[in-house]
Amino acid sequence: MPMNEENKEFRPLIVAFCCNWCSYAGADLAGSSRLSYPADVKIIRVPCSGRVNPMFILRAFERGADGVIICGCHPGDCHYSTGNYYARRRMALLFSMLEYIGVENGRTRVEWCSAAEGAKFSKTMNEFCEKIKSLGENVRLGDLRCKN
Amino acid sequence: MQKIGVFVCHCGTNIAATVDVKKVVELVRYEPGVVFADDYMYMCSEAGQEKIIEAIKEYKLTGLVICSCSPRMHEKTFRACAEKAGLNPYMVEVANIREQCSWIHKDKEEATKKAVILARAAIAKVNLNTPLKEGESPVTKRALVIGGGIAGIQTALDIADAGYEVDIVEKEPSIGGRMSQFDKTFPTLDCASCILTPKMVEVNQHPNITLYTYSEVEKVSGYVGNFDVDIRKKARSVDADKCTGCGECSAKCPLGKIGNIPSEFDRGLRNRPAIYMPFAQAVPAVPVIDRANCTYFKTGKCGVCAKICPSKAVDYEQQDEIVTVKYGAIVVATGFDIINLDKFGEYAYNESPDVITSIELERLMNAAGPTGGHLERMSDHKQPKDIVFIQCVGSRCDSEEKGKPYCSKVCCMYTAKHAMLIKDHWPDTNITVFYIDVRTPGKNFDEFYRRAVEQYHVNYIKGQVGKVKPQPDGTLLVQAADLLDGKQINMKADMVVLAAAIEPNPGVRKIATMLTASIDNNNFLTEAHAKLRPVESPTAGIFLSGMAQGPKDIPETVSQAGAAAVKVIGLLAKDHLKTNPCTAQCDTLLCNGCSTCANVCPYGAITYDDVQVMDHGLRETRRVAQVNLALCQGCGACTSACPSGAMDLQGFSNRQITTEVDAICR
Amino acid sequence: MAGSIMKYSYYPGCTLKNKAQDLDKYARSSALALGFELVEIPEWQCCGGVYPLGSDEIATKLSSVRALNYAKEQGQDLITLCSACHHVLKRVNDDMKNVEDIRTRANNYCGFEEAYAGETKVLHFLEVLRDVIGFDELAKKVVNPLEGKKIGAYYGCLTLRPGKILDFDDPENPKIMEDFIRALGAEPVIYSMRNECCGGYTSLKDPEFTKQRTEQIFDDSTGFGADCLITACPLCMFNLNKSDAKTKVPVYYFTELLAEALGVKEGA
Amino acid sequence: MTELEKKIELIKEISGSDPYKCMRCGKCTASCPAYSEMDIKPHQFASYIIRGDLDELVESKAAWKCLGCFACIERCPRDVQPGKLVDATRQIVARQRGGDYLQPEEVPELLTEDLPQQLLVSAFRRYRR
Repeated sequence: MPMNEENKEFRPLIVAFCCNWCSYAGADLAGSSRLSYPADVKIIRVPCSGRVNPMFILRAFERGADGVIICGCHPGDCHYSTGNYYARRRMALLFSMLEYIGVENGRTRVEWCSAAEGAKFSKTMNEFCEKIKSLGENVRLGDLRCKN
Repeated sequence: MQKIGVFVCHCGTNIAATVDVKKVVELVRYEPGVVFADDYMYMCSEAGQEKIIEAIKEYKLTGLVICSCSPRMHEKTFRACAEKAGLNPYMVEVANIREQCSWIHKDKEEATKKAVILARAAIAKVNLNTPLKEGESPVTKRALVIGGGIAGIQTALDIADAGYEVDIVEKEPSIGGRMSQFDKTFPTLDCASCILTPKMVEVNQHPNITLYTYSEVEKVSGYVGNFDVDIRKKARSVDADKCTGCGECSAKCPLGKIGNIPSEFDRGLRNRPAIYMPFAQAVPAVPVIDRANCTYFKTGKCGVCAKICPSKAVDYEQQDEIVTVKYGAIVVATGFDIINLDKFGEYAYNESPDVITSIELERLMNAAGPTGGHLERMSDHKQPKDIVFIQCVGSRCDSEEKGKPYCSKVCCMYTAKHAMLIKDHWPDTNITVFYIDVRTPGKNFDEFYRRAVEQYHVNYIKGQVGKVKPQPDGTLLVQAADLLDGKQINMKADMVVLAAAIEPNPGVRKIATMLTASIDNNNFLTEAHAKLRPVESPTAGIFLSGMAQGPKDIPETVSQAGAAAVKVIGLLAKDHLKTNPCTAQCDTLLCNGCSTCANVCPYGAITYDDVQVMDHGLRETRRVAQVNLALCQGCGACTSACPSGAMDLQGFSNRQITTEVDAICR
Repeated sequence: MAGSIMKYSYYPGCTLKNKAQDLDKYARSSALALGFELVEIPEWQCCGGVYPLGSDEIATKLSSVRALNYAKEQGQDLITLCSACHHVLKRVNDDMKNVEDIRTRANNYCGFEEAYAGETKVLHFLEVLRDVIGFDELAKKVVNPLEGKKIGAYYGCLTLRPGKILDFDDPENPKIMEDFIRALGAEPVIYSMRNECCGGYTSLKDPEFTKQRTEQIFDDSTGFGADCLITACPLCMFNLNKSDAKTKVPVYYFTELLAEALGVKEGA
Repeated sequence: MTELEKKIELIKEISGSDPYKCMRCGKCTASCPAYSEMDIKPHQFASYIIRGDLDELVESKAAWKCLGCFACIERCPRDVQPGKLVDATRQIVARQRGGDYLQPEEVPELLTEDLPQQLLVSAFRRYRR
């Protein structure tokens, strides 16, 4: 039994935030084109990548996620004009801070994926899973809120 | 506590072949809030929906989770179904276990496990859902069109013909815009004023159209369906009600002969009096006094026009007037101009009167123009024998301070038009066109250009001109290269015509700012979606027509004008607008009025208000954000930007998304 | 302000100390007549005549950097007369201001007490006349107006281009020299070859080609009625003088006519 | 990076300009006062560099015939500034083989009484390094 435990493949827990207009539709297209990616990826639908509050990502790492990916519309294609630009800048900042507190840069990613890019969505998720697998299990973040 | 019903769809075998639906039902039954769980072959079918309705009634369900295909497919269906049973449609969530689970996984155990997790996340979310109601706002059934060129005219006519009232605001004394300056139009070569002036008259006589010429939009407030617009009617110094448009005043104005006031309409190729109509077919046929140049306004002496006017219409005391009008929709049709050529000294535009722009050529070819349609050099009034056209002057420039990065789109076609028209009138003329690329996509367009080459023997040479050198003998030496033949060319010309780049009307930036309509780096208005919503601004209730949105020719402009009109009609046809209930909300107790949210909002939906709040028993006045629900599109940009957590998004609240994260990471 | 005359650091350049002494001496005497003084900076070195061809070169820019830094230490603007010096100094100064890599490396070489970062303002003598003295003021000081003279300004390349960096005048349609000519009481002749190259340095190995160029310049300017040309460049002067164009007219340094109009030519 | 890409990068670095921006409008070639002397025309420099035909450029007469008058640099609508590509080509020649268009030995013969110093220094910098 212990031997068996040892050999058990590491299955990461990955949270993907997908905007409703481009990348969620891209994920649907990956599905209808039967382009598989690991079941480790669980998608949360948000209206726009700009809706992704850094708190959500911290929360995921706090609750044991091994990787978090944010997908939005391509630059210039945002359904709401500018949301993805804000997301890109905000995440760049957050990721550098996360690295500082011990979450490697590879565990976080921002990717643009249009509604027509099912193949890209699937490829991105496969790559991201591989990356997280190579990084291994994440050290769970402690509760970051102030306590007194 | 919610009472949630969970329904797991087989989707035939689409889901059931990879996901053990029975097991999903078993596992989610004990999730918090769930009081009922079942599976069915096709949830979206009539029978499936019936099952849902029955369950809602029987178990008094307050929330639904449907585990099925993508919400982009059937969320609407299931929401409508819930509404039928008396449940608020926004209490329904869909767990996507087909596109994002059964279709991409092969291992049944793994897929089932994932389906359960996705269902759990949806259940957790529904536990926090609140009934949402689509808002309603009334619609003022009147439209404003800014700009009275062909784009504005066509949009206004289409809206007016559908039975709605439209106002046109035009800053010049007459409507007609750029098209009224043109001679002929490509590719059919029909006369521009012959097709435009009837439309101008129609606008003037249409019972549903009100014209505000010599007027400008001064202030805009409100939102889709409910705009308040201040329009400044500049003082014409002529009483439009009394004026008969006889033209006596202009004919007798002493400055007409000696004033040296360049006519804007004729691009400075002739002078006009101080009291003038821009052109003979002006609509309305009421002159204006150019107060900056008028002797009476400068010195208090003269007054000839007032004395001569048979209907006593000249009114020196007239003041600017501001009118405030309510509109449901606004169309921006502010059009274009050509760029200033000061930065292109190499083409000697400022040095030689015989180097002209294409619009000036239109005036010189026009029978109503300064030369009565006879093409002549402005320097010596001789007819030019050798004419050189230079394309892309300022278009496709990388260096921003000199030109524009885009292709102006219409120059290749109008140059072919000019060349053929000149050859038609004066077959002995030699015409050379220097081009970088000839771009003629469009119906009958390339044929048109080929006709210039094949039938009219217009000499097309690939290579941008380097310099135009005015010569001592009064000719122009054009220094160019023929890139295809590998030759440098020094060609004598009597006249050089520059296809200057097109740019949006310089006034558009101010208007866009007033409307909170977004604008790109080149000052063209931005579409809500480049492909799918090309005539709407991202700002609700603002529509785009003509060159204000990007370079286009007349047929394209007219099509777009019609499309914008249809969108306006679609809006005005409604008595009320349903507003997306998934909007941002501000918790005034948390808001510190920092303006961060307003700065990121693409729709100008956030304003600030001073409100009285009770905080820990203290009453104080605070500046807090307010979301205009009619404008908010629910993107949530403000929620993630808000530093104090005061902004939240209904339907995708911080707590809802966090709980989904928790459910997935459990 | 008697006694406290405006002083400028002055970079004469190699040729003005030698073959183009006229350009230099008439400028100095005219400056004094107009109330400012050109103070030659000590130990200046040749600018190289040509702005270094490779954007990665440092050593060839250092002579200019030293001159620029000297003027900075004096708290004075740096004046040049020669087109080539004007061109090189302004471009190197622009590099020092805007190109971090060049600035760092040049400062490392020079080891000034305080790093030089393009603080000095480089002015062509004509710019001083236009922007500091003013052509209307200059016109008032003219004692021998050059009435009846029709003068063609020959700009050449190096005073004007690249227009964005030199910021001297509109590179395609300049008017500073024409305004100068008007201030002296003469009539400027505008012709399109005035900003076209005379052949420049190629006259060393391809004198025939340079002759083609200068012939076009003379043909064009005299076609418009010029009876003489003025220039600010010793190399243009050389090439124009070598011309055997039928339409050849005398060519002067602009400072010579300035000194003549101001009445300080004799004894300069 | 391939050898070709490295060469193109070197030219981009020396010239500070990007040949890929060229749209082949030919305004440089139209403007060039030395057109008749150039065997490779200014607008072709960008394509030669992109194709990697650097040897032909280095062997060409054109690199030595450019007057350095900046007309093409001033007028280029794409900011490619062909003159800088020409200068970069000269630099490559000069750096590879020391610049062989002007030898110091031939100078005394070329000197005349009125030849300005500016001409000598300019020619040396343009022809050599």
